[in-house]
Parts: sequence; structure tokens; C-alpha cells
Amino acid sequence: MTEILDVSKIINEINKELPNCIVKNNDDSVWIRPDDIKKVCSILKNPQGLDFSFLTSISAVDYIGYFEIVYHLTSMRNNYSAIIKTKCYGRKNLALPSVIDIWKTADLQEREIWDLMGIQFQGHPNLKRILLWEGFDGHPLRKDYLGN
Amino acid sequence: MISDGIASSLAVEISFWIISISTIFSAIAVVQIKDLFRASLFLILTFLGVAGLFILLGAEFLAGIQLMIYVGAISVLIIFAILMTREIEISNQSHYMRILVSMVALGFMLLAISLITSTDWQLIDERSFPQNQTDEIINTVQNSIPTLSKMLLTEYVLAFEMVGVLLLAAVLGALALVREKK
Amino acid sequence: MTGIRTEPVTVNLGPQHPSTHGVFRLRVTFDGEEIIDLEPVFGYLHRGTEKLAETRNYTQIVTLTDRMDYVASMSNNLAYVRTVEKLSGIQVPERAQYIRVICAELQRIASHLMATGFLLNDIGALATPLIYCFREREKILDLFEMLCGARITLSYMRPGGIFQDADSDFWNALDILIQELPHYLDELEALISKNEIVLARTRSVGILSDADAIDYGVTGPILRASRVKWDLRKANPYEIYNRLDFEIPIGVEGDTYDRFHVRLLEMQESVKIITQCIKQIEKGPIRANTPYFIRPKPGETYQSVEGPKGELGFYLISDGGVSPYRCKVRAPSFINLTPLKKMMLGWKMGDLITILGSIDIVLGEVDR
Amino acid sequence: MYGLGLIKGLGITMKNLVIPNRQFNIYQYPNKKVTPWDLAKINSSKTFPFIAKNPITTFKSLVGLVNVEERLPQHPNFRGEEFAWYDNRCTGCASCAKYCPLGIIKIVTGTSGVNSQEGQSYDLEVFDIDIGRCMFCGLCVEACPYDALHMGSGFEEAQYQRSNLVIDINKLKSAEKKPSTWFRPQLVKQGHDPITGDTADWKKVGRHEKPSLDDQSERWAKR
Amino acid sequence: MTQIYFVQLIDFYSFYEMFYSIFQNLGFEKSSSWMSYIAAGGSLSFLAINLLVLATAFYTWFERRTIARFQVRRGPNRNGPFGLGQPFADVIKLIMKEDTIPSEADKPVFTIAPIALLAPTLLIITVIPIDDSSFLATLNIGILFIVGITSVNSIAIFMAGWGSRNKYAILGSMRGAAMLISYEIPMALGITSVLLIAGSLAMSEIVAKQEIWFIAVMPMGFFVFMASATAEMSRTPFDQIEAESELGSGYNTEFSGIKFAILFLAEFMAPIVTSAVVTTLFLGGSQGFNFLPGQFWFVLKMFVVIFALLWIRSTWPRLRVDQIMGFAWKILMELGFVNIFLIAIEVAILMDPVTGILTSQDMLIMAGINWVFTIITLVFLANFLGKRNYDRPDPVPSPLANMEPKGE
Amino acid sequence: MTLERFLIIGAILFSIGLYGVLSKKHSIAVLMSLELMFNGINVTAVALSRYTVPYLLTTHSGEKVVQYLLTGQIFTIFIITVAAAEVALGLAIIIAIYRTHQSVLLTDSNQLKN
Repeated sequence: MTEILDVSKIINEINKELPNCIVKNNDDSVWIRPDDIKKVCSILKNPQGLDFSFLTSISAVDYIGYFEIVYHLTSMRNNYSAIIKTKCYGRKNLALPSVIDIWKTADLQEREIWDLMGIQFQGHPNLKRILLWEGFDGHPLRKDYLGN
Repeated sequence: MISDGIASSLAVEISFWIISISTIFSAIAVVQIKDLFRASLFLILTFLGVAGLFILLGAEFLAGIQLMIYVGAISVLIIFAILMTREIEISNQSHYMRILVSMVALGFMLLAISLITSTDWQLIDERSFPQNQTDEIINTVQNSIPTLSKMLLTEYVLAFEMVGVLLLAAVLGALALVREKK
Repeated sequence: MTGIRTEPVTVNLGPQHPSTHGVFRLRVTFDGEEIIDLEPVFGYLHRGTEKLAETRNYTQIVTLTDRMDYVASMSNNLAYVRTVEKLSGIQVPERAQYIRVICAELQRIASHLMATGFLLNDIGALATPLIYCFREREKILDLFEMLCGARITLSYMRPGGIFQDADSDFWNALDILIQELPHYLDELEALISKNEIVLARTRSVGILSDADAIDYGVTGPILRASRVKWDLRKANPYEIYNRLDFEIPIGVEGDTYDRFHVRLLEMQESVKIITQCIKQIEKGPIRANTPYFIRPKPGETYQSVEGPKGELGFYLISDGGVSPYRCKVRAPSFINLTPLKKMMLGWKMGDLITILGSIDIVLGEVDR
Repeated sequence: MYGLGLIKGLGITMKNLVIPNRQFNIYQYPNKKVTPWDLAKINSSKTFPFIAKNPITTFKSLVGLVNVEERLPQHPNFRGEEFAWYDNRCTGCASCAKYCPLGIIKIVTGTSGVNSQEGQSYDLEVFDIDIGRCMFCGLCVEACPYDALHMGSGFEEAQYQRSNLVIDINKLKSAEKKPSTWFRPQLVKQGHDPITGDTADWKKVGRHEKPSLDDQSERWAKR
Repeated sequence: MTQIYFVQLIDFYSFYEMFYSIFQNLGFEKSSSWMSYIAAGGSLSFLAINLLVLATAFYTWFERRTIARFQVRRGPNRNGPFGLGQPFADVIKLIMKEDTIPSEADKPVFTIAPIALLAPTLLIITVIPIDDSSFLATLNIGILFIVGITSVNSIAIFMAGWGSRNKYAILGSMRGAAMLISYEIPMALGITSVLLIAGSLAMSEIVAKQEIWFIAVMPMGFFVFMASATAEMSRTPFDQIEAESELGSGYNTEFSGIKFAILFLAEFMAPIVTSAVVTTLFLGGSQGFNFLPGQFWFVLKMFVVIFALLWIRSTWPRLRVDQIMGFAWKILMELGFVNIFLIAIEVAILMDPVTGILTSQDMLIMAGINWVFTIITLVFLANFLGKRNYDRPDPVPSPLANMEPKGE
Repeated sequence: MTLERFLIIGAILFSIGLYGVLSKKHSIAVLMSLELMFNGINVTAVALSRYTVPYLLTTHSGEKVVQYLLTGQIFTIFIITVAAAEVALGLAIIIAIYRTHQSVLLTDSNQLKN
């Protein structure tokens, strides 16, 4: 059974190297400052540490006031999972560091998020629209997208 | 004797004219047409025409060889090269000296034709060699393949071998030239 | 390698092409026959499933999930209803769980048969193995028709169970199928997996190493072909999988042949699972008492199942209303396309087709 | 040994060519070429007398010119087009319209009518199902509390114009009542099979019967 | 010889004589010679073309039915008895379709290409001796003519591909030209081994020399020839030119209407012609038992060859383009050389030096040696080639994943 | 005119080829023109061997020298073979030049050393 890793372990692991980057946490997920997400991810991926080698999915959620990016992580060697979240405030020119250097699987998923939610990932080599065509106006998965 | 049968009929005459005119026409097209790919297609037509001439001359074996090597191999090689170098758009230009060159070629042609027509050719006919060999000669000319193969492996065996070596060398050389070094 | 260098040619493979398995498009640059660059282009079948889900209630979304991976609707239904059940805390009756597992495994066989057949078709076997595969798949579709009246877009599962119990027709037909299928699978294996031309075309082609496979996030048979023994049915047993005994087949080096062979082996394991389920299943209710308009408490959950293509997950966020606030799909076909470039560069055009075929994408799921 | 696999493959294809029960279940919809043997079976006579009696038909069927109709086999559960709707069961509650994921059912009710099932009800003025957009998920049927709407079993509904694909109330009323047994266990129990041409009247398809007047009065009186 | 002739001898000279007498009787005293040449040629072409086109129409039906049976389907069975009307319906449909030419296409090349592909295939049939006679039976370079004429095919495929200015078509035609050229060499080697025994290029002579069928005398030569002939007509497992799963339709991607019909005709004529050539070279041509005419045996053998081709086509997948080229240059050519070498030695030893005749006993000896040699070679090659591909270790699970719960 | 007409065709082919060789810029076109010249010569050789009496035949009338009637055809066979070798090498050189100079025009490749 894939267990959800105790949040305190994740917090300890992160705080060992990067204190002050955790915004808050609840039972199963940890909120990280958006600027530190890349460093935190590389800490979590570290094979000697928690060894989250597998990025299951990246999702973006539009909470009107802010956007939440959710990273579902799985460690295949230890068979546990964790959820890392981060918040972006605002509606325009949203930017977040890309994790493509850490997990290559972020490639298409980050492009999809940019396409449908309009969050830019800095450091992504090929951040283009993916499901919609170039020149499409707006980002349709946002709650305020009205279409035409 | 040799001119009996097929060679004398009017049908052969007609086919000769058709073949020769189309051959020369397509040869001119090879050097005159703009698109290089089409020029190479006309070159193939020329080869086919020459094969036809060979058949009219009673050299069926050569016609087959012509088809196999010229049409089947050389022209495909040329087309490959055309497509590989990708400069069909530059096409089949001539340079500025072409008028002079054409004068030279025309002069050569006229000279050759005049020489050909003025020479008194010693043609084969029944009087030119002894009676006892007539059957043999007819057999040799009409069924030339055994004789040809025998000659290639007896009289001309050295040349034959050398051509083989030459072909091998050419293939190896071509490979060595075209291969990219890394 | 040395060779004759020629001008690179850019070819648009698709969206209308016989072997892109739908309306997928690859912009490939060839040097002669060799691939030197490629870029996948998506979105020709984008229907905005995730946006549509935000305006429908939880039961209605089941019909949307049918249309994602349209050759494996059962698995999609299962993944979705499991997420809803988790979100709203519904307990599913045991019989329903067994029937769900049987359906999911039947669907896995059907999907793998289709993948195998089309891979062989891509290699150029003139549809003969494809039609042998379809002959078997057709029997499974007949079973689904008995079960729920449809063959492809099934909508069989509902949050809380399944809508209709299987009748005796179904069980009899299932028995016959389970007896015959291993024989046909053996024949298929003999026809294909020992064939020297197939071996020459697929062995050591498009290798994806285990570390790369995890890094690129691929799941399902592709991950297992790369020697990674990871299957959610064992790693995170859902429904009643922990009561069943089955093996997780893995590949040798992660080439096209392994991806294809793992699928063949998995089908046999699925047959085993179904046999066990038939033995274990008992009479009982098939659907928990759920309202039509499910209103889960505000919260979020991510649940995934091992679909035929890989880890199929749903991430649902509820705000307490009748429809989800956000419904995100982790589509395995889509994420499995990430290492496309890694696998294909340097191979020939024929290999491109076989590698793409061995990934086994379904465009309904890629573009959603 | 290298090369044996190829030969084995040839053997398997040959086996599939030769053994008849390996053939795909092909139904030659809509009509099937028949041999004289099949014809004799259809006319329920023995083979040789039949051939002796009808030499011309036999010859024709031998060269493949005789067709008989063949339908695709369907399970009674098959959910197809041609909705079966029982207007004396329908109360116009519009649950179906509410549950349709695509919103393609349009219901307009008028002033009070009489429903055989529950007594008083609304009178249906419009009941349109746009099957051009329908995906036959069956949620409307599942939602119907009175078993008034059933899936049909047909599938040959091609039209030249999309507007013809809208089933209106008159078509629904006049259509042949061949409900599919999908989500209707009571029909399964009765052994109903729409494909063989069974029609079902409104009493047969329902989960509950109309209560007698006494029952009704008792029910209301108890309240 | 007490054979019944259903068909009179149809060679060029019998036609010529017939027309000559007709024209003589009609009163064209002087010009009857050339007129009858033209008439004979014309009627022969008419006959050859129509015969082959009809045969191809029947063949397409046969192929579709047979492959359908292999694929556990039915195949065309609606149109006429047993679906025999299907080819005609197809032709009518193709003729009535719009004949589109891409705007970027090289129009003359695009238009001529189908004809250039059809003509060589049609020409080949003229030298095939169907029962002791052929249209041009006296052509003494028969087999060389066939080899030469087939090489025109690659040009035609090139024209079709280049003319349509389509990348798939160009890729297909490039593959095609490379493949056809490569496979001409083993094909010529296979033919050469036949010529060594037959001692003549004329097709009728080759048939006459087959007291024992050459397939029995030299199985390896047959294998080499058959493999390369399959490649020459680009059928599975060598169908790289079309490769519909890779190139769409290869060189004929852009063709439609009557042009496509002609390409299709040429493509489906190739198996007929090839099986005729194989029958002539290796299966003893029209030889058979005397109670039926030679034509029957010839057609029967053709059917056997065609069926074998279809069987292979419906079973085996396609090789990759570099594997195909490698097969031609690395295996088939070597086998062809070995075969020629062997046959040449045997012929030199066994042949009567004065008369140059190989008796059937000699051929039996050769057959014995060759079969043993062929089997040894194939087994050796198989083990030599097979080792690498067959030995595969057992799968080892990667250490990067562990499905057991942590702590256990 | 039986012999002469073949010879004239040969001469015409040869001079067309000559014109092409001397006037063309494109190196493949030059090669193609060269093939035309070869073909002209081939026609001439075969025609001569077909129609004229070899010298040997007239002098050695008693011996078995009939086969020398076919000397022209033998020549042609060798010419064709050599032409094949020449084309293979020539095209290889052209492709090699194209690779270094990015041009196939003879006017562009005017340096011996790049």
C-alpha cells in the first residue's frame, strides 16, 4: 500500500537545507514559497534522502484569488507519496521556476498548465501552447475564462 | 544474305526512322531542357533509343546490356545524384561560351558526316569472303551470344579481367569518396 | 556511424496518417532515413474534458471519462468513480468491487490486444495479427454488451458501485472466454514473438533505461518493460486486488520488443486474475446507497488505478457543490509521450512507427 | 533455430485458413449469401429433395446470387436509439432532462393531465430528444422514477439532415414500443427480448402497478 | 506428342503469316509484307495487354479473397457470383473518380509515370513461353530482356515519386530505387545459375532443358531468385516502397483516378508476371502430364507460386529499409555467388565436353549435392545469425523500485 | 545508306554530347552529356562491326576468324562497363565536391585546394 509520508519528515528534510521556505502545512501537504520550489524539489528527489524519484503529476488549480500548483510525488523505492503545493498570487504574468531539470516528465505537463492555466514556467526550454493552437486567446481552464 | 528477312522490310525501315528521330530529339532535349530531372529522363529515352538501334543492328545482347546498365543503373545513379545535390532549381544552365561551343560541335558534326558519306565502306556481302564460310558467318551474326561469350573469355580475357578490377576499384573509390569521415 | 549525409527533410507525420493511432502529429526531420529531430504536436482532439467536468455533476462525469481512453473505458470509469468514492467517503459493496475488477481486467486484455495488433500492423504484417487480435477483442466487447448494453463507451460504473448486475448470460460467456483465451494468446505469441522479422524490427530498438523511464514519468507496460517492477495493483492495491495472486511481468532492457512482450504476458496474468475473481465472487448488493446529486465535503483527493496504458489518476477538488471545483486527469498516454524524442532520435523512419506503436497512445486521452 | 519462427508463423496462418471455427464471427449485414444447404434449412426441407425440386435456385445460390436477410446479433441489454417512451407513465417531472449530461432533452409541460400511473399529472406538450447529439449513456433512463423512458434497440437512424434527428413527442408516441432491457431488471425477469420483435405495453414495463382506487384512498387517508 | 491444343500457337510469325495471306488475298501485293508486320504487332500487343489486364483483374479478386481467408475474413463477395464482379466495379469507380494533379506537381512527369511503370511489366509477358510458344518465342535474349526491362521500373517509380512533389512519395521512391537496384544483382545471380545449366538465354530453351525442374537441381538458386523477385515487385516482407504504415502510400500517394488505376494495375500485374517467370525458370514451364494441355500446367504452377506469395504476404511483417538492403548485399549476394560457384564446378565436371549436354543423371547428381550443400549452408547461417538475437537474459528487476511496503 | 545512316546518328549523338560537355555549368549535366558521347561511339562501333568486313577476315580468309565480325560489339561491352565505373566515380566526386563547396556548378569549384 502506498503510504502518504508523514508531513513532519518532509518538513525536517527541507528545513535541514532550506529553512524558511515552508509557508504552511496540513495533514498531508506542504506549501512552499514559489521561488524555492526548484530547490525544494531537488532536495526531495535526493536518492540519499527521501528519494522522490517519480513525479506523478503536476496540477494547477484556480482559486480565483490565487493559483495553486500541486506536485504529487511518489517514491518508487520506498513506496510512499507526498503532496507539495505552492501558491501564485495575481492573474497576470504569473511565473514559477520549472522543475524540468529535476524531473523530465514535467516537460509536457508544464506546457499543458501554461496552455490551460496561463502560468509561465521559467527555465522551460520549449514553453509553447500544447493542446490549443498558437495564437489562441486566453487560458480556458481559468475560472474567469468566458470563451466567445 | 544477312540482309534477308527482318532487316529489309519496310516495317523495320519505319521503326528505324522513328527510333533514330526520337533518339536525336531526346539527345537534344538532354542538353537543352531547363529542368535537370527532366533532362535525365530524356537521357533515359536516349538510352532506350540506342538500345533500339542495337536491336536493329542485330546486337540483341548489347541491347539487353544497354537496358540493364544504362537504363537500370547509370541513369538511376544520375537521378540519385541530382536529388542528393538538390540544385535542380539552378537547373541546366549553359555558360556564356555556348554559342562558340555549339559552332564547334556543329562543325565537328558536319565534318564527321561529310567524312562518313564520302568514305567508300567495304561492306559485308557474299563476295567479300569465301563461299565455304557463308553459313558460319550468318550463324555468327544472327546468333552472336555464344561467340561473344567465347571471345570475352579467350581473346579478350585480359581486358575482361581488367574491367572487372576497374569496376571494383571504381566502386571502392566511390564509396571512399562519398563516405563522411568523423 | 559514417554514412552519406544529405539534406535534412522535414516531414509532417500526421495528423492524418495510417499509423499515428488517431490525429497525432509528429513533425520529424529526417537525414535520409534517420531521425535527427522531432516535435510532437497535440491537440487535434482536444475537447476540454477538464473544463466540461466543472459544469457537470459527479454522476454525469462518468460519461465524459468514457471518451478519454476510448479503447479502455472501464478503466477510466474505475479510476474516476474510485476518486469520487474516496472524496465523498462512499463504501462500495464487495460484489461490485469484484465485477469492477473483472471488467477492468477484461478491458486491459482488450486494450492490450489492440495495442499488440496495431504494433504488428505498424511493423507491416498486413493486418493478419491485427485481425486475430480483434477476433478476441470482439468477444470481450460482446461481453460488455451483455453487461451494460454498449461496446465501447460503456459508462458502466457509478459512484458507489455499478448500475446493473451481471446476468447468467454474461457469466457463461465469460467462462467460455476464459477457457479459450489462453490458447489464442499462446497462438498469438507463437505467431509473433518468435518471428525473426519481428525480432529484427523490435529488439534493441528505442531503448528506454530504467532510470530514464522513472525520470520521464512513464507508467504502465512501458515502465515495466524498462525493468521497473512497479504496478499500482500491487504497490497500492485498490478494490480487491490484495486478495488476488498474480505476477508483474517485466522486460529485459526496455526496447520495443519488451514493451510488446510485457503486454502479451500481462494479458495472461489478467486471465489469471479473472479466473480467481470468478471463484471468489459472492452474491450481494451491487451499489451503495448514493444520491444522484453527490455533494462531497470540501476537500481534495488524488486517486489512481493501473490502467492498460499506465497510471490513470484523477485529482478532484470539491467545494461542497454538486460538481467538482476542479477535475484534473493524469492521463498516462499523454505523459508517456514525454520520452518520445529520447527514444526515437537516431533511429530510422520504420523504427519511429514501431516505437510510437509500442507506446500505445490513445488520442482521446492525450488531448482530452 | 533462426528462421524456424517464420515457418511456424506460416503454419499458424495456414491453420487459421483451414480450420473453419477459427473464422471471425462475421455477420454479413444486412443480407447474407447462402448455400443450397442453408436454403434447404431455411425452407425446412431436406437438402437433397430441395435441390432436386429447385435446381435453378440451387444453381443461383451456388454462384452466390441468393441472399437472405441477416441481422446483427444483439443482446437485449443493447442500448440503442429509438427511445421507448410510455406517455401514460410519464408525469412530466423532467428528471431525464435534468440528468442528461448534454442537455438535449427538452420538456414543456402544460396544465394538468391524467396519468394512468399516478393519477393527476402534468400534460406534456413538448418532449424533444436530439439524438444527433445524444451519446446513449442512458442516464436519462436511469433517472426516470416512473419507468416511462426506456432505451431502444435500433441503430439504423441515418438521416440526411441533422434536424431530422430530433425525436419529437409525436414520434415518441407513435414509435413501436420495443424497450431495451438495459437498467430494467423487471424486463429481464420477464424474458423480454426487443430484438426478436417483442413489444411491451406500459403495464409490462413498470416497476409498480397502478394502485386500485381503494388503495389510493387508503393511502391518502392514512396521511 | 498427343497434346490437345486449346489455343493455337500464338507467336509473332504465325500471326505474321496469317496476316500476310490475308493481305495477299485482299490484293495488297506489294505492301502486304510491312502491313502484315504492323497488323501482327498491333494484334499481338492488343492480345497481350488485354490478356494481362483481365488476368490482373482476376488476380486482384483472388488475392483479396485469399488474404481475407488468411485473415479470417470473407473478402469481396457481394458483387456478382463469389464477388467476381468486384475488380470491374473497382475499375469503374477509379475511372469515374476525379483525376487530381497536385498544383506543385511536375505535370508531364507525373502523367507519364504510370505508363512508364505499366509498359515494362506488359513487355515481359511477350517472352514467356506458355506451352512451347510465346508471343516472341524466338527472341534469343529472352531472360536478359526480362532483366533489362525490369530495371526500367525503378525509373518509373522515381518519376512517380518525384513528379508528385510529395515528401512521402519522394521518400518512397528513393527507397524504391535503392532497393530495386540492389535486388537486381542477386536476381541476376540467381538467373545466371539457371543459365549455366541451360546454356541459353532463350526462355523456350530453358524450359526444354528442364528434364528435372531446376528448383530441385538448385534450391539455393531458387531461394535467391525468389527472394529478390519478391523484393523487385516490392511485396511483403520487402514492401518498403509503399509501406503504408510508414509512408502513407509511398510513391503513389498523390495519384488518383485513372492514373492510380494504372499504377495499381502495374503493381498487381507484377506478381503474375513474376510467377510466370519463376514457373519458366525453375518449375519446368508448361511441362506436365500429357492428359491436359501445357497451358493448364503452366497456369497451375503460376497459381501455386502466387498462393505461396500471398501466404507469405499475409503472414510476415516488413523488414526495415536498412535490413532489406543488408539482406541483399550481405546474404543474398553471397548466397548467389556461392551457388554460381558450385553450379559452375558441377557443370564443368559433369557436362559432356564435346556435345555440351547434361543428362538427367548428371542433374540428379547435382541435385543431390546441392540439396545437401543448401541445407548445410542454411543451418550454418541460421545458427551463425541466430545466436545473437535469440539469447536473451532473464529479466532482472531494477533496484529503483520496490513495491513492498516500507519496513517489511 | 544502311551503314552510313547509323554512323551519322552516332556522329550526331557524339556532337550533341560534345556541345553539352563543353557548354554546361552543372557538373551532372556534363556527366550526362558524356554519356551521350559514349552512346554515339557505341552506335558507331556496333554499326561498323555489323556492316563492314574486318581486316583480319579479308587477309586470313582460310582460317577460323569469323568471330572477329563481332569485335565492335566486344568494344561496346567494354565501353559500357567502363562508363558504369566512370559514372560511379564521377558522381562520387560530384557529391564530394558538393559537400565541400555547397555547389555543383563547375564554375564555382575553381580551387584545387579548399
